[in-house]
Amino acid sequence: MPGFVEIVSQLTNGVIYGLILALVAVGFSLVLGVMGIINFAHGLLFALGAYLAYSLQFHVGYFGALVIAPLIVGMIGILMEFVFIRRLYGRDPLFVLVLTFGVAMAGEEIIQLIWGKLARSVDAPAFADSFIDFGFIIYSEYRLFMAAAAALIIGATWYLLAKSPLGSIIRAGTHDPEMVSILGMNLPLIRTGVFGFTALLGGAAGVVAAPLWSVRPTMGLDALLPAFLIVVIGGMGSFWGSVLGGLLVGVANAISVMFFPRFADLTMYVLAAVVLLYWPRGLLGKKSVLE
Amino acid sequence: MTQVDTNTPPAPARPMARRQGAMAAKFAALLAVLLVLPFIVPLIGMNVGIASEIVIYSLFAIAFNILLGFTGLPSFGHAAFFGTGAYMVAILQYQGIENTAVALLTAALGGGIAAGLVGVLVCKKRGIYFGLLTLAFGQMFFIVALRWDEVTGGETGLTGLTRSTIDLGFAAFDLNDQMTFYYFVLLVFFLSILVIWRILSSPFGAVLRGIKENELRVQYLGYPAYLYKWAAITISGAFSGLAGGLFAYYQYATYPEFVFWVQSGNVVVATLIGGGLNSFFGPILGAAIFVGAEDLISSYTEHWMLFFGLLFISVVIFFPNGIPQAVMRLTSWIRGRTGAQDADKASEETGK
Amino acid sequence: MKFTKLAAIALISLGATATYAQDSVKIGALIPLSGNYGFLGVSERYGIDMALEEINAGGGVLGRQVEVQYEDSGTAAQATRKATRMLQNDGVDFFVNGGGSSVSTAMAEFAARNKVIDLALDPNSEELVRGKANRYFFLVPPPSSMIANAFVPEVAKLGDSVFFLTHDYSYGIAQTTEQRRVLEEIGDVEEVGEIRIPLGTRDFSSQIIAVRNAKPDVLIVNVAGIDSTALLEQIWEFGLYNDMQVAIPLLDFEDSWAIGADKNEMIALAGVEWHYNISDKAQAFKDRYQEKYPNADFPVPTTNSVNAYLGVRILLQAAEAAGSLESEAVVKQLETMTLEESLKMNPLTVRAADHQIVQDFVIVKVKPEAEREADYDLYEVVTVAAGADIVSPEAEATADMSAFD
Amino acid sequence: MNILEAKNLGVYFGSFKAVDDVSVAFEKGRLTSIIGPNGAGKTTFFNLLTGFHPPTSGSVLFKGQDITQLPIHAKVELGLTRTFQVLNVFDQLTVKENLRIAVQRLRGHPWRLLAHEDGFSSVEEEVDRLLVAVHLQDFRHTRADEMSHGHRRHLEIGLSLGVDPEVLLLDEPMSGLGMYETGQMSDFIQELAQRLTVVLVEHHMSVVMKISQRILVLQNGRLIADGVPADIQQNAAVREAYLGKSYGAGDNSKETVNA
Repeated sequence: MPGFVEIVSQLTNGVIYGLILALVAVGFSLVLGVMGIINFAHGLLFALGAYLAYSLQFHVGYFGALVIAPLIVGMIGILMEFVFIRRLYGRDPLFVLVLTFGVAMAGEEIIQLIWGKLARSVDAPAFADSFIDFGFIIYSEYRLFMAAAAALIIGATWYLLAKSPLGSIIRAGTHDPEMVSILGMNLPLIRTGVFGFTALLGGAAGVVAAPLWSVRPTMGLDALLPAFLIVVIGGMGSFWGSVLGGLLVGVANAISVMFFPRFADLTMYVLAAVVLLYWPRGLLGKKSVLE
Repeated sequence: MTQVDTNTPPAPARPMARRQGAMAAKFAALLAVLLVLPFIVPLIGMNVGIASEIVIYSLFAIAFNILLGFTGLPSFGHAAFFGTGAYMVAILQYQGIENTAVALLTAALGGGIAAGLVGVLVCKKRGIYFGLLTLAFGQMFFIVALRWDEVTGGETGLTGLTRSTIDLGFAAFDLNDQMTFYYFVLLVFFLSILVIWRILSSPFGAVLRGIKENELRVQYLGYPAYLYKWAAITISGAFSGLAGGLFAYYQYATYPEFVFWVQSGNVVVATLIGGGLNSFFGPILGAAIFVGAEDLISSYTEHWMLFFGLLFISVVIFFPNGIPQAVMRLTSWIRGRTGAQDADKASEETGK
Repeated sequence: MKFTKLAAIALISLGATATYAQDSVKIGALIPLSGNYGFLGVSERYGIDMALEEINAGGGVLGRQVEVQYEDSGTAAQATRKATRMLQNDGVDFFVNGGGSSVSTAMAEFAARNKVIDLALDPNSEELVRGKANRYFFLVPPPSSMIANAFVPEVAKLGDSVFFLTHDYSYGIAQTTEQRRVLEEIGDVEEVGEIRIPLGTRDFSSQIIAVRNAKPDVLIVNVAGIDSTALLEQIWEFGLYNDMQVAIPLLDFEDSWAIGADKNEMIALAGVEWHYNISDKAQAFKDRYQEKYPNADFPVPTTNSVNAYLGVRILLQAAEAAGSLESEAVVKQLETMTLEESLKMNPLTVRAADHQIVQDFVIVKVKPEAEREADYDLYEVVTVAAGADIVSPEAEATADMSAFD
Repeated sequence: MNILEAKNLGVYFGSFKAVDDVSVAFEKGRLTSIIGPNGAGKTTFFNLLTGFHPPTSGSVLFKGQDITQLPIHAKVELGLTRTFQVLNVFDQLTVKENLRIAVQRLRGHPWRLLAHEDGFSSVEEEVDRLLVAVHLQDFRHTRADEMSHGHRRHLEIGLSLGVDPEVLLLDEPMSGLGMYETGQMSDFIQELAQRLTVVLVEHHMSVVMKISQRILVLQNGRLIADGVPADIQQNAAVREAYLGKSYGAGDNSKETVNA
């Protein structure tokens, strides 16, 4: 049996791991909730963030990358919406899915053409590239930094959603896309903006995750499935649902590593199944137009 | 396979016999094409075996389309049922049961049961939510396939399957022969889609179409909609399982990747690019393009994923109703041009 | 009319390809070019191209030039589908395949079913020379038993207790099982724990915390493929190597290069299948590689390049000696082959009993930064275990290697 | 005899009481209308009666049986069905196909998976009969979304009739109809009321006053009046509720509280 210290450190680590998962899922969830789009390319945007961080780190350092890379990914998102997705509004949402599926496939190949097939390594920023010895536990500095960064980005996103005029429109859109147009807003512009913003979030998640998980062409696909499940667990279209879902998956993973390490990969699914049996719409999901 | 044009005036009364006759003609045409398919594929540099794969994948896509195209339920977890069927065949064979008919029936049964179990949990949902749930549950099957080594062979799957010889007394058919195998697959495929077509044009099928259109209305007509959805999922799963069983024979093996969610995504994409949302036969075209293009493109370039991705993007953007629409546009464009030339000639003549 | 004309043209052109295929010897190479293992395919391609260049410069095989058809192995199902086409439509004579145990197992079955020779260049799976071995299939790399026999005696010198991180699939489990066997033979090293890691794990922080709490002297990492890069990054991130010695029984240079030179300091001991410092011929091979591929992702040949090179060399040498491209003749010849140009200390041999290609195994440790001659010069050789000494006893070979119908 | 009865029915959205403790019984064979100003809770009350929303409190009885917790289809099987304020038909299907789905549950065999849908003569006959009943015999093969609004309203009622209901709840059947169509619909509803128990939510006051046998008035979720049209027209509370509004103006605006 694991001792008290291990249990505490594992749970803490689970929460920190959960934060980065949540960061990946939030953008995915937002674009699903607001626009009804299952964005298969969200993983690609995540990977692009990480690769841009890899390339930019040599020129502007980690922090420069943390600022610039998400902006570039956001612009790529805007371009994606403007060139492709825009043409598909009003049609069956499945077409957007096929489209983003195609974008994800082509994008993975483009990443290989630009950066090669080999995994790349992004160094943690100098002040957080080591580990701290707390006496009872030694922990990675970068993870602490990452937890703070993830929490900050999530918090800022929430602030934007809750307090800004744009946020109120987005929230209205989450419940009723028609409301937005009734309010007389420029719907195409808002959609472009929302998609770009979620792309930016995906890119930011990629930068933050890059020093952890090694940067490789398929990392997008790897990140996508947890995002799916977290959204299912948290409830579709619910911002805090995704955050909660991410944290739960992180903690559940930590617990399963302590007690049944072989089945750590199953925890996500078991969690999703249990949640769905008792909360059919996910933990914080509300009845929505998406059903 | 035609796309309904909303601008046409109300359709004239169509006697039922004529409509069924038209359908019979389509089935006959399909059969004719598929009978010669193995002679066509080598002409474009592909292996005869690919014809079998196309037909098996078509069965999978049509089975899947019972849900997507005819009940309006986007399942993202169909690989689970396909894979269950494949594993049924393999597991039976590892247990010493080699009879092809028994194995395939078990595959269908397994796919149906798997789908029935998932169906219980998802049959009250619809839309994207239905999709995400089936994805989550389907992926659990993948984990089982990957991890239950003793039964599923783990990540290397169950390999070294054999195809039997079907002895009908007057003639024996060795399924190891690629051509024989193809026609065997075609037989199973054709019988299956006939059955599926019958089911979809039954009163039950009418309720499914009603659910696709307006589930609430169906409930207010006194139908327990979830029960019909559950039945549709189960039937779809059974035929997917059958397709999976055939695929296990085709591959002489099963691998966990059959159950992987990407496989579920593939069938959605194949169905949609084939125009499956509005068409019974569309998924066949989608499957043919999906399987054929991958093999063909990847034999020319190692960057096949790039072109494959671009293919999806352009189909969705330019031909929202799938490849059939593209073909129709092309033919009408050609007709329009030749027609215009005729008109020009005519005006020239009158000008003289 | 039109159709018959078209068919006639098609038939003629098919015939033309067939004659063309007669002109050269064709190797079908199914190697990963996309997806998770795409980078391995790059290495393998370098090795195959180098082997062909040499052989063709020396007049080819049976007086014919040798060409190679590369295709992305993809998944197991895709690999066998493509192999069928390559065999039946494209006139491929022999196959080599990259990719992990899944693709290799499928290709082994394919080889047996179609009676065509296939050499697996990449997997280290024990099963491929045991239950799944067959007459037409050859395994180039050493499997887990050979690795364990070479590596564990060196691990035993590092400390008194070990902890296993085991990838939870056939390869990882076989690695740990074999290493445990050798540990027991040695006797005085205690195993203090094992964590099985599911395939596809990207975050190992929980496992690392658990390992740290177990306080072993040595951590043995039996995690392969894409997961291993992430694991190495995180062992570094958590500074786990300060508390214990990190030993990696099988390390791909691709992985250690990917994480960056400085992070390699965490590796106390690693098993590699090849290193350019083990012989003059190995050095010469490295120089040739660097000359040929100045812009390669990997500045020195990797194990995967070398295995691909050796596999193609021994295969074609056997065909030349057999005087035929017929599978039966070449299999018989291969079973007695010795390749002197092994790029290692000892010649490469093929064991008829299970079609294991017997080759030396190299144990390395990290070179102090001051002694490095180049940025890629990360390791110094600890020892080279002779293939004949570490290969499992021939008596244990259980597979039926006779042809079957 | 009371065929449908609401007992202390209420539904709260947070602190807002959309329907507040309404008890009312509907007699068999009578055409009852529910009126009230916007936001009075008429449609919400309808939704509670037909099981579209679960009530927060109270119960619904059908022929004396508590049906509050029954799923929608079970209520329909008992003989209770409804139409919707927003048109609710199968848009992509033809009129005949629409009606056939409605009819075949009772007269066909919806679980005979391998029988062709065209093969049930009893279904075909009933569809023919319904086509006449809803005055759509000329549109048999027309797709629903190609018809006029009025015709689609007829079709929706036809769908409801196909399940042989004893009680039919019509939610604003006049909304979106022109003057001529309104007249037709009004006649049609009177036709129906001779055979069925009809409950009507309607804004079109002149029609309501003309065809109803009984009128209920809701305001702020509470029942404020109940009586024959003549009484209601004189009722002071109703007049106050409708203050500033002239009767029979054909107000088509939507309620703000709805499904």
